[in-house]
Amino acid sequence: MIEASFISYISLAILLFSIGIMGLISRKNIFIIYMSIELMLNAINIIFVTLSKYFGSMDGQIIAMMVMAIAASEAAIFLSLIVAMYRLKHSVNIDDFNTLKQKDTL
Amino acid sequence: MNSSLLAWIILIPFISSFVLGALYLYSISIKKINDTIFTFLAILAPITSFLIGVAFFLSLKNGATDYMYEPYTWLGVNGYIISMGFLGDKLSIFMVLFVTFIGSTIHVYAAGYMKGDEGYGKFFSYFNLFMASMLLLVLANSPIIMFIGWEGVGLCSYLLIGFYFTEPLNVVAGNKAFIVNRVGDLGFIIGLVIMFFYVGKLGFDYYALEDYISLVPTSILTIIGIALFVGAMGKSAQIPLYVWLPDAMAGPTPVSALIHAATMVTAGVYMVARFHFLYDLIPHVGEFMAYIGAFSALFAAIIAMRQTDIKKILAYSTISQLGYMFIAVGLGAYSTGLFHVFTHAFFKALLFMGAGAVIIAVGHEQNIFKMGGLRKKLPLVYSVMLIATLAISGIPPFSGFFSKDEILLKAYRHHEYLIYGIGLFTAALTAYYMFRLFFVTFHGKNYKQKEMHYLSWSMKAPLLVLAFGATVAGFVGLPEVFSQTNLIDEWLKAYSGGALHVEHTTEIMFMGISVVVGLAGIVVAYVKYFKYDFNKEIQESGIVYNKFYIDEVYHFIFVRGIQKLSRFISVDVDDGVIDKAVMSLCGGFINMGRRIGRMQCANTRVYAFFMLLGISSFSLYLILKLG
Amino acid sequence: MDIGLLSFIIFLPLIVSFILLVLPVGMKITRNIAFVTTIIVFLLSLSIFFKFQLTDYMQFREFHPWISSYGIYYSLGVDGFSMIILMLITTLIPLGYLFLWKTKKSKGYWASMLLIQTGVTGALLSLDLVLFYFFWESMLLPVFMIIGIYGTGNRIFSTLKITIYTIMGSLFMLVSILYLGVAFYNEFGVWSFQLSDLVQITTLSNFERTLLFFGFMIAFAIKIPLFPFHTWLMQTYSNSPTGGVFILSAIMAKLGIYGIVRFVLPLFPHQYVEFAPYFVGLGVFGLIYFGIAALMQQNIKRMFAYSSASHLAFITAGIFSLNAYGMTGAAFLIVAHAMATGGLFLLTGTIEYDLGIRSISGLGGIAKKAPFLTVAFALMLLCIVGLPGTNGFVSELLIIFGLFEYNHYVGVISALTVLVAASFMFWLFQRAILVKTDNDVSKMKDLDIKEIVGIFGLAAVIIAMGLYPHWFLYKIEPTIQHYLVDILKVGIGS
Amino acid sequence: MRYSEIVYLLPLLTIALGAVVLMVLSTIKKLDIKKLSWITLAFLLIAFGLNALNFGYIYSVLPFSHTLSSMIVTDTFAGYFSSIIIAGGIVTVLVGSHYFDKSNMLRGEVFSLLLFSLFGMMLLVETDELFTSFIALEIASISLYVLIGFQKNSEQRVEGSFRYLILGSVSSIMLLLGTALLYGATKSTNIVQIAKYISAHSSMDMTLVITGGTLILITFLFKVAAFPFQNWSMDVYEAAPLPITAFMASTFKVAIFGFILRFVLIDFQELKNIWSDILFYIAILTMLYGSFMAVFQKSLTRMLASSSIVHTGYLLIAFVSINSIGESAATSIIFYLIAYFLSSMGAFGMLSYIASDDQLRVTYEDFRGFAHIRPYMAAMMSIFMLSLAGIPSTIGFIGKFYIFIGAIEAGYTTLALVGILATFVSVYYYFKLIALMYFYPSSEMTNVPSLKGIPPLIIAVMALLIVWGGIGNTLISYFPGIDFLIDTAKFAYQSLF
Repeated sequence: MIEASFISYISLAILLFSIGIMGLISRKNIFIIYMSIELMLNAINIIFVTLSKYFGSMDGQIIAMMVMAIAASEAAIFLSLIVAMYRLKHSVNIDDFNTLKQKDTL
Repeated sequence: MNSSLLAWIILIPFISSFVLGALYLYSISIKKINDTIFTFLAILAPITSFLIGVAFFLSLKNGATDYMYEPYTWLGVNGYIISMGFLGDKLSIFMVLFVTFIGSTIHVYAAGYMKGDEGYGKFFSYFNLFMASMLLLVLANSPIIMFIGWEGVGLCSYLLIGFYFTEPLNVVAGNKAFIVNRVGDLGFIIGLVIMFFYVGKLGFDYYALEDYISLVPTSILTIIGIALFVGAMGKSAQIPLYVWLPDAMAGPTPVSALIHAATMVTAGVYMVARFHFLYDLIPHVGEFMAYIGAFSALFAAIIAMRQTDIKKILAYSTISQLGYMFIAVGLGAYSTGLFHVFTHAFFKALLFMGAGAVIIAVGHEQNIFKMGGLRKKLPLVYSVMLIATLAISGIPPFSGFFSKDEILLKAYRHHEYLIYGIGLFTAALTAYYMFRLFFVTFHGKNYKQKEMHYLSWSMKAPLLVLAFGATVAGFVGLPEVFSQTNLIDEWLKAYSGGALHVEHTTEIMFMGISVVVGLAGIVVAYVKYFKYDFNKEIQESGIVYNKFYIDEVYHFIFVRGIQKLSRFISVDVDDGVIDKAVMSLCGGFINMGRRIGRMQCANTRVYAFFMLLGISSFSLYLILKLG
Repeated sequence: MDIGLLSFIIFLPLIVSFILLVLPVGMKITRNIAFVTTIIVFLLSLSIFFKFQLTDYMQFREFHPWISSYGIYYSLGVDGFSMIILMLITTLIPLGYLFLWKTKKSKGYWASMLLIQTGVTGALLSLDLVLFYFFWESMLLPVFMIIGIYGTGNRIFSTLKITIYTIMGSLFMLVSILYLGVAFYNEFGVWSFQLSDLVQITTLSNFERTLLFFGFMIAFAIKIPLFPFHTWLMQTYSNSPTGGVFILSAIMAKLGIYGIVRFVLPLFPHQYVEFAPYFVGLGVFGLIYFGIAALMQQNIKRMFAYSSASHLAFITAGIFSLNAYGMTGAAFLIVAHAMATGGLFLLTGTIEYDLGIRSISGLGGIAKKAPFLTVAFALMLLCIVGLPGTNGFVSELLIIFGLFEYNHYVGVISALTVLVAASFMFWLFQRAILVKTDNDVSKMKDLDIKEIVGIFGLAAVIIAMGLYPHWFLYKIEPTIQHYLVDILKVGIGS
Repeated sequence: MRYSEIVYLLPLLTIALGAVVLMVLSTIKKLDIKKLSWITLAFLLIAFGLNALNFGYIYSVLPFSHTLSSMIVTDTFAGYFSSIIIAGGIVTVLVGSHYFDKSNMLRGEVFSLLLFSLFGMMLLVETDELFTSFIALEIASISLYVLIGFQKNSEQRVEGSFRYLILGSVSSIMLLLGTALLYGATKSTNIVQIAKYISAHSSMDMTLVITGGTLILITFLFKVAAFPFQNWSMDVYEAAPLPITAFMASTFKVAIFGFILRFVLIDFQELKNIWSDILFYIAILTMLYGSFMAVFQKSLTRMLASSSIVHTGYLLIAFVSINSIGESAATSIIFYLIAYFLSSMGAFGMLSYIASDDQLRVTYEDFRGFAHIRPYMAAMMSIFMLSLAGIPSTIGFIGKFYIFIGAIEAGYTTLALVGILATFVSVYYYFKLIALMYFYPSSEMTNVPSLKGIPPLIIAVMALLIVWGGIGNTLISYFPGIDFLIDTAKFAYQSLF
């Protein structure tokens, strides 16, 4: 029983992680990209929590809590940067931001 | 006698040259020095050398053995040693004597000829350097030391031809002389190297070479012989390397007299005689040499017939006479060849000095068709020129007759009838063109009257001395029919190539033929040119006048060819291929960078995609690795 | 820690140079002090020459640990071969100063010249390969500066080109050095980059040795330069200032040859013998190829560049001839050519200084204005041409001997050297110096007394070496024999 | 519990305290940038001094192992890296103070963020627990994101910061994922525990462990900008304020290497062969990519950014060689890190100093004839370039020497050859700058700060260190030279076990 649910949880994590990665490279909206990253972090959180449950120790759960905290601090940076970017370009399309493009290419 | 004096024969002119050169530089850049000092220093050197030479001569005559002086080891590599050494044997002292003697007279002559010239001191510096080099060439005891002198004379020849170096033509002529000589030297060096390789390690002086040369296989000896002869061709202006000599007449006339007639050009003959032990073993090479000599003699004589420049005629006649010498040495009659060297030195120096006097007198005009009727104005020059012309034409009792006749006789006796025939025919041509020169210069009619320049005594006195020499020099080598003792053959016994006994009647008959042939040439010249009318302007032209276009052909093949090749290498190959390849490799790298630079497109999603690719490749790698 | 004579010779210029750079002194004082320094170094090296003993051992050894974790030592020494080159360098550099005296360059120029001296003498005297590499690359920097700052024409491009070209070569050498060090470590368990240690390596396969051999050779081939690595040379020479080109041609190119003899030969005797035919061929080919190319050059320096390349190819052929004649001749030609070509570049520099940069067709008639210069020029030129009586002849003759002994045909072809140099050199002399042309050369001044003393002193040495070569050669004889008997025989034996 | 163990934690705590103190102080308007920088410097110097107390011998302590559950280890290795990191902070503050002062956009929080970032880095090299390392990495990174994008009205800065943020987060996630997998496999996130597990179960299937390790390796490769994770670095280096770029390029790289060395050397002693093949190609591609990028750049910042990719490639050579020659390869990495730290810090620092007045994009062309206005600065810049190019008589040469000899010793001659090739290309772009500075007569540069004050002094000291490190101690035997650096690097390595 525990085996089956373990596989399911891990599968869920893999699914979420994959969605995150796909979102990262296929979406243009800055917010969605940010959410994809959060999704990936949470997928790993699920792994940690599942493992913690599976091993019967609290380590993984604690780690998950702390990852959330870190995700929160990242979110702060993300959101403030998004605000700054919108102010500059009035756009949330990631492809609009390419001032650092390499010059003198062939 | 102390053998170290041998070195002084060379050192005295060398030091003199050095001092003169330094003084000259001092004189032109700091403070003018009187010409008298130059004259004194200059003439002292050859005379001193001559006197030392005489002392050696007397000592050798009294039965002293050969003098050998080796002051120091010149080079010692790998245990084999080449010494700086000087050899005073009969041959070298013989050469020393006539080189220094003729040299001294020409020094005196030059003191008059070059008077007032801007480069007076320089001239004598070069001249004495030439003397030193020539004496080194002669006195060296090994081929390598000889080569030092050999090249030294070439250098002096270059310097003196280009003496008036501001004129392009002179320098070009000098360059040509040097380069063509270098072609010869190439042969010489190759011969030398091969010789060193095969026998030199046993000792590289002439004695050792003579002892061991027979150890070398004949095929190698043939190569050595030919290679050395190529050197001789260059220096002694034989076909095909003769082209420099006529141009060399660009130098001052004393130079032509001393270097390009009397001494340096005979170095080739001397060298062959020096290596007689080698050439004795390879008679076929000798024969080749003789043929080259014969053809050179003929060819040069033909060209000389139509030339108008007095010095060029003499230059071609020099080539022609050198051809005779090579006939002799080629056939093993070294002493005969050297005899001709000896007599030729006198009459040819005389001819050149006479020509020089004429040129000076008429104000630096060299075209004989612009002279004419100089007999009355220059009686002394006229008479010495007559003597010299007769001598070269082979009219007895003048010196040229004896030596030339002996050469022809030797050729006949070696059953080289073709050579004999060519020699005889050339003798006729020689008489013809020399008298053509003589008649046109001194006789003729309707010539223009010219302002005459004064000839100083220092120019005239040497003419007399040499005229005397040109008259009597032949008597040192009287043929058997007249005298039991041929002084030259006696002195150079080792080089006489074995006595060739000839019946007296035959000998006289041959002499008669020679004389008749020579006279025939003179008669033709007389008829054509004795009363030459200077009013009718004839322009010499045609293939002979243009020297068979040999110069042009050489120029086209070698000079143009190499220039084209040079451009091809430096422009097409170096810049066009190699450098371009290198640079386009670099440029290609940079362009490649520019192309790859497009990856830096500042698109976050693309960057993420690359990351993903990286992660995927890692995954793939792990799958492969872990199975 | 005691400081030996060799260290003093190497580092005195460096120290003086730094002091001069830091102190606020003017150009003139810098120049004078620099000159005095080179004279001191010259005297020191003279004392080495006289104290030098007739053996094949390394003498005046200095040996201190430097980077001990990798067994890198500060290791110096002199044998016959490096001694004559040391003499050459320390003699030529003060001479160069005499000629560069009047050029109004800034003090950086003189300081750089001192740095170059440190670099070249250091590379010459190092017996540790890493130390050698250290100096070998370091000496490039001051040259880079001198050419780049004081050069003419497209100098920046050519400076970058020479730098990149030579560094490329030396990096390959670096890899080879490291590889050898590792091989030594694997075999003996200790690190060392001493030449005397590295020659003992036995574990390397033939293939590895061949690759390493070429790793070294490419560095030296670029420096010398050998065909086809020569294209940097022409541009660099024509764009360099006199001092730079003087150093490059007279000294640095010779170090390439030196490197082959010092390092490649003992390290890879088998490969040295195995590939000798190719290098002899390359040398003789280069001799003729560069010689012909020199003929039609319009720029004097470019012509001398080709001429140098031609001679250096010949020297290369000499050192690969595998016998005493060729090697002695090569050693001697290094000296002869350095002197002559150095002298020629200095004289050309004076012409350039007075008249500005001109092509050959823009010159002419200099002889009348400057007789001393002309005589000096002629003497140097005769040495290049290899006229007997100069040291050029002795060395060329020996190399021809050596090559003939190596292979008869090659020997015969190499004799063409007597023809090749003569043709372009005399033609140049005719057009640039002698013949009067319409060009205005009125600004041409003759050499001053310093220059006369310097150049004629050099000429005197050239002639003395030509007339009495043995006195100069006998000291390197044991070294050459050592190379032949102890090292090369190993290679031939296989 | 022994309270004396606090000594080992003091440097870290000082930095953390400094960060907090400065955050508070930055709210006080009276304190201008200059004063704040002095305060920062005081904290940094104290930390450096405290760190130096333990210098010179081998030690390895788990301070307060109970309280901290052994997640922090202070050993010679950590001390060594910490001192480089703190030194990086000091140099950044000193060199950058002029820049910060001139650019009115930056405020006092910069120093606080800088110290937080330093704290993260120090923690990163001192931790032997993977999740702590994730936290440390995030602390360091997040501070850097902010530092880069601090000037929020500059499009370039914000864009660079954002890109770094996205990609950096993804890479941190990989670290976290790797940690999760290792945790899943070994039931522990402690490096030592994992190592114990691996050596105990060496015969069993290690797929999960290896996969986890690989993910951590990917994070490392991203942070050091190895191919194909390199794209961000050029943009971010260009976008960031120059002192911050210098800080990132040198100090952060040191910290990351410190972390991965500890991780790989302790955990993957037996398994590291797994990666050698792919790392081999990654090293080659990294060097090639960096070279290709660097040759055509016109902007010096971008050139230095791409050349830092090349230098990463060199370091990866040594990293690959760790397989067979652990100690000397690790030593060579540490030594090269110091060499690169000095050179790149110097070069970027010099750039930032020069650009501080007008804030213009610094290109090659801007340096035309620079040596004639500022000869000493040009000389120092040349020394940095020479050291980066690895020319003998600079420390860069010795560093390359160790790396290449290590590669050959480990049997990776090909890598050494590619490294040589990259070096050879690098000569072109480094020497181009020297050529431009010296070989052109005049300069159109305006507003170049003159050579006075602290920043040039510090840069000069670094230039001297570079030369000293390249020449070594042949003449003065008591003075620490190359051998000293090598020996301490060896101590650091040995303290790991």
